[in-house]
Amino acid sequence: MEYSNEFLMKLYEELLRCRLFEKKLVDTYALGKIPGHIHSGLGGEACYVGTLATRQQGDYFKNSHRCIAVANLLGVSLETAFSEIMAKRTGNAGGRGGVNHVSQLKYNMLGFSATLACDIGLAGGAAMRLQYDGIDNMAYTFYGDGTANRGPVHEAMNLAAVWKLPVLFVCDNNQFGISTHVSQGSSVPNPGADRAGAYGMPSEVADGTDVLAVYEAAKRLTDHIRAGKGPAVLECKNYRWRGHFEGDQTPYRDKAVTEEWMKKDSVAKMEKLLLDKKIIDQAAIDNMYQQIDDEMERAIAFAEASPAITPEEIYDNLYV
Amino acid sequence: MEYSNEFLMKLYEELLRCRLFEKKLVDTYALGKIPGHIHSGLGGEACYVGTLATRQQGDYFKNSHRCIAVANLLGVSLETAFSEIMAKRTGNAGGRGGVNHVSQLKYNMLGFSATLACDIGLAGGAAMRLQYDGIDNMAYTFYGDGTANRGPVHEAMNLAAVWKLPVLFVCDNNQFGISTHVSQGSSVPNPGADRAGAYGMPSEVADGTDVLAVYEAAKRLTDHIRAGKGPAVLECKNYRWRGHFEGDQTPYRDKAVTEEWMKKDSVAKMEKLLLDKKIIDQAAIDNMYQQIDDEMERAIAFAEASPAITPEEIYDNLYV
Amino acid sequence: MLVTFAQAVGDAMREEMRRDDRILIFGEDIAEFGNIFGITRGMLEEFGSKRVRNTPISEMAFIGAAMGAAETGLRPCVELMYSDFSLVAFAEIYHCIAKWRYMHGPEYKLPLVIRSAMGSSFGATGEHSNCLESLYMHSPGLLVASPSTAYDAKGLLKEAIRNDNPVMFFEHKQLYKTKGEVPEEEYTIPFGVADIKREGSDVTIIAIGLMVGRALEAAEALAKEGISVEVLDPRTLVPFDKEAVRKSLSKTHRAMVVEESNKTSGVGAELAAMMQEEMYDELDGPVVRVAALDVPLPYNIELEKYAIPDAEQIAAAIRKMF
Amino acid sequence: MLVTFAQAVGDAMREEMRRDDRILIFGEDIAEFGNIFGITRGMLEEFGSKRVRNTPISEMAFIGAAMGAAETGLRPCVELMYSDFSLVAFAEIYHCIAKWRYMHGPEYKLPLVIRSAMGSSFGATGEHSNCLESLYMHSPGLLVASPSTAYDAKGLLKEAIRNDNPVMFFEHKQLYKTKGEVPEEEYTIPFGVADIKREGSDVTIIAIGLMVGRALEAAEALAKEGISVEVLDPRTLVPFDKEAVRKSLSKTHRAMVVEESNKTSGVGAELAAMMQEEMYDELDGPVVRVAALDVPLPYNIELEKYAIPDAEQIAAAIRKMF
Ligand SMILES: Cc1ncc(C[n+]2csc(CCOP(=O)(O)OP(=O)(O)O)c2C)c(N)n1
Ligand SMILES: Cc1ncc(C[n+]2csc(CCOP(=O)(O)OP(=O)(O)O)c2C)c(N)n1
Ligand SMILES: [Mg+2]
Ligand SMILES: [Mg+2]
Repeated sequence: MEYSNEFLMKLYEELLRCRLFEKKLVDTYALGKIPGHIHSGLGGEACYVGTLATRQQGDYFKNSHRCIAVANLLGVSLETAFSEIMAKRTGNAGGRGGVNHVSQLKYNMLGFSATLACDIGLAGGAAMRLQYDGIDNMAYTFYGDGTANRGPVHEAMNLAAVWKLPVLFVCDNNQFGISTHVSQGSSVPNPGADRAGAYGMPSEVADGTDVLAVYEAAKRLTDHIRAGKGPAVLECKNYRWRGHFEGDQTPYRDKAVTEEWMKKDSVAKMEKLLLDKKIIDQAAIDNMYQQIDDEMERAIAFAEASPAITPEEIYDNLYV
Repeated sequence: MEYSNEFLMKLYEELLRCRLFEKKLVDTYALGKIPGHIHSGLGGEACYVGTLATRQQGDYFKNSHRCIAVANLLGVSLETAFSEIMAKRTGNAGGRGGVNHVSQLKYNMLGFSATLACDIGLAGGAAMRLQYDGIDNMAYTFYGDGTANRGPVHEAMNLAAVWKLPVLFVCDNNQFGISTHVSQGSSVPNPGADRAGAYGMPSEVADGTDVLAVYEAAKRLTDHIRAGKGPAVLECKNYRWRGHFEGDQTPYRDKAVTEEWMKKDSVAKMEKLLLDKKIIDQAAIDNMYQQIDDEMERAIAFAEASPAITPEEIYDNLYV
Repeated sequence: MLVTFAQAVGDAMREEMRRDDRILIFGEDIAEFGNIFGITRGMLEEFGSKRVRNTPISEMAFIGAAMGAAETGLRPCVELMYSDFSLVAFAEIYHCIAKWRYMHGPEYKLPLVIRSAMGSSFGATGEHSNCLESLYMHSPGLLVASPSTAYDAKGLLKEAIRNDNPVMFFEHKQLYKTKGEVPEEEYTIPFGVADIKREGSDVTIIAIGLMVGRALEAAEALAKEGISVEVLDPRTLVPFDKEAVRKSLSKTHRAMVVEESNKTSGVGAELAAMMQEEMYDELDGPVVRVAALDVPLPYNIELEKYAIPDAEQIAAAIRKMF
Repeated sequence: MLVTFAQAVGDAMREEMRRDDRILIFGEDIAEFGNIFGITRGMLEEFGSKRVRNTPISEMAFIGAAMGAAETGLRPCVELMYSDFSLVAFAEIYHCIAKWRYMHGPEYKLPLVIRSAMGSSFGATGEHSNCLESLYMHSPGLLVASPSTAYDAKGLLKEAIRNDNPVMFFEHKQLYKTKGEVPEEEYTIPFGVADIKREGSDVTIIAIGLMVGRALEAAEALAKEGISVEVLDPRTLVPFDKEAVRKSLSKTHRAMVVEESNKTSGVGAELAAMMQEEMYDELDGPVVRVAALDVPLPYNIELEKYAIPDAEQIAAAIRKMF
């Protein structure tokens, strides 16, 4: 495919934002500023960014727990995001939901369930609404290779297919569900794409460390979906760089393999491309790193300075 | 395939037993002697009989709600079966479970859940036990075309495939889940077989009104399974002759289509074959009808004469 | 207008769907077949296949779809054929639907109703007879309704459909054919307002669903013996009308809860615990629970009957209170 | 021998697996990883991949497989990582496992254990912090254990594994690192036998799981004020040791239930209802419930703390009883 410089730069910037966001999450967690657990998305950014490069105004999104940065791409301010992550009143749920639930409906985000796959049907529901109103948009739903083995995924695929709903199922295959390698969890090598046929859907497997490869596959599938031909499955193969959660020392896998995979760095690939094509120079890249980092530092400072909700507010938002 | 006369006669007899059992069920229900609802298996007998003709001593079975007669084929006496169906103490569960739960573990029947598909994993569990003990048997699990769309079916298929469990999934595709035609429920024409590939399993679609066709397909798949190559899916296409339950007037379907399908009568086909081959004559056939009917009448009389459990026994069997 | 409970439920949906085209219904066998009880009959014809849809047997998927549709601007009123099947989408309901707005923020309203047919019905057995209200009462974020009359069913279902919170709406199978007076004109019944089905001064029975009728029967019998029973139907369990109970107890000073579910951890557990805790001074004795025996409901109809409270049992339990 | 709760749980499984080779364990991440809390670490190496298996994220499938394996002669002790996830296999547990023997006949024993880590743990939020005992108490056919010490956990888990009934076995995450004395020699603890964790004469606290420690803390504080608190740990909720409670109440005449779950329809609902119903004459006042607020557990740790009873709250509630 031919790309405009502008498009490549946009892709790169989104990728970089995700990368730096996911890094910042790890660092901030290490400082003890985040409750609960985080699941670093480092290594998987291209799956999300490449897919979402096909998005259009009015589309709906169901994110995974693996790349919280997506919320920011879709419109949630860093202030709101970090406030929720740091459990502050200024977060979208006032710190009641937390890191997995950084989400705003005004940006067409459908939310996330930490009971994996129980949210997979939401995209179909949003797609029903689009179909109902005769709107030409679509819905994206992200899930992991491990989650692919849960029943609701299959039910949702069949329902979307039988109702010809405009849904893209995106399987972020980072090869592990916690410690369980994809080959231990799934009987087929591609737990996303290999199951599309069971519902008569088209599918693609993309190199999930290459944002352009992901974009191209996503483009073909979203063209199909936007043409009213029903749902599809995109699977992006990548590798989870870090432990499942921070603190997981990954005793169940081979460090050498991890290191090999970490060389397939989607951000580095894009930087090389942009430098080779002379679309950008190193100084500009450095500058972008700095700017995004500054933005995030400001957002974190904002979150830190923000108050938490009070006990009196504990029941707020439960019932309308 | 070449068949011995003995084999053909055995198949015919089992088919006839199922047919007459399912008829008797309808008639007895019409007399008001059975509580709850029954789901007549008329029209679908060949799916069960043809498949189970591949069974071997030591195999395990998970039946569906559609062909209760299977219990009798597997060993449950007509007395026990009708006693359970008529809610008597002499039933396998003392009339606590009822028509859907005619089952005896001594005949390697795993039981049935009226929460469709919640029992589908049992066959995998029984297969685990076989694998654990290094026994060369297998497990059969029957489910309907409508049930095929529930998540547990997919989870169980993946688990069986990933653990290479000796399980045959048998989809009794009678084209309806209550009023919902298979095309309204599933996005693929064969909701059983078309999904096997998603788990790397082989599959077959058989004419479910032809007991030999079913047997042959089942034989190929069970050979594969018994060779230790993992699970498989068999789909039998037939047509539910009666309403979903007795009383269902089937307003949602075309009577002419039903009549066409009812001509594809598995019992009549076998009778023609046996008569053509002169393996049996009409008098012998008539005699068999009479004998089986007598047997069932005796069993029903036994059940009717049997006492029900008393209120004092209501807690029995709940805890060991 | 004398209509059946089933008709009242259907009418509630029809009237609301005529009023608001954001409302749609889906579930198993509700389209051509009009649901296994005939409740949605004619709705496919009236509202078309965009608004009235059969689903595959995929409760998790269509409950999830209902959530997604509700979030994005539709108002789904979905049907889980039998309440027992709500358990196959239990995590979706208990974790997701209930907690969604709390976990994601106030924008995330879920105006959706999950209707289902509940309770015993002559040999339906352990997986098709369950009364599950108490399970859903334990997950904050849900509203729970369990009406006992055609009038209440219609008014509460209309309210449920208009409500911006997710509602679990239980309809007792044995009530579907019971008839009741329903006004021609439009009405709704607010959630959290109990109804005194019979006034009395000696003892208060809080009865739910099918048990309301049996409590009334018992009350009738006891009246002849000089015991005056008040029958209070909470109609909704979440929210629960504590004030109505308090008022009734301030008159009777004795309470009983009658429900059809297994006694242990049933609705009566919560109500009895709450009353003795919050209304202790009004009570002259323990709150008595009359509930189903702690067994899966047996298939044998005599045993099924034995397992579930009837008027006689209720009356006997009341007599023992004096 | 001083061991952690986690170690005690692991040891129970190890000892039983050495004793009986029909026992096998499976669940998510229990093999190479040794479960996310390290509880099954080393078991793959000791017992091999035939007996220690990672499952896909397919709770319905592996709970179903556990049933099938249990029916046919194995004794699976499976792990549902967090008790919250038991809800994704809820129908399998509530309808099938609980009712199987009842519905199919006495041959159908299900000697299986479902272990899971439960309860709050510092920002785990609404879908990873649930205490769900009361839901399972409502389905006759299950046994339910919720131990509070290493000693109890080990003895009860060994008993659960040997028991021919299906058992829901809950292990509180915050207890895993707590240490307790455990004898070198073999022992089991029968189900349905409560343990008096502290003797007292003025009031009985029935506390469950993590709340036992907090009740003991409260008791300590109150002792200084002259209030003598008895802390009764039922250890198993099904069966429940009513006699121990009755005995305690015959001394103290006042009762409180402390639990970590949402108050409405929690364990305390059943226990309070039961006590006031069956032991009314022993009680000098209402049974008080101290439980979590009726909200999904918030992520914010201060609010999470606020939602769950602590020793101070328990003590304050006790003071109010006098
Ligand atoms: C229903 C359910 N089961 C188990 C878990 C525990 N769990 C959290 S993340 C995870 C692994 C998910 O793997 P995958 O889908 O591949 O996503 P990844 O974490 O690799 O992005 C598991 C098992 C859960 N949250 N929900
Ligand atoms: C989980 C669940 N959902 C819905 C039902 C209600 N129900 C009973 S039978 C049936 C149709 C089943 O269709 P299929 O699997 O094709 O089997 P068939 O009845 O045609 O043999 C339905 C929907 C149920 N029993 N369990
Ligand atoms: Mg993964
Ligand atoms: Mg069918």
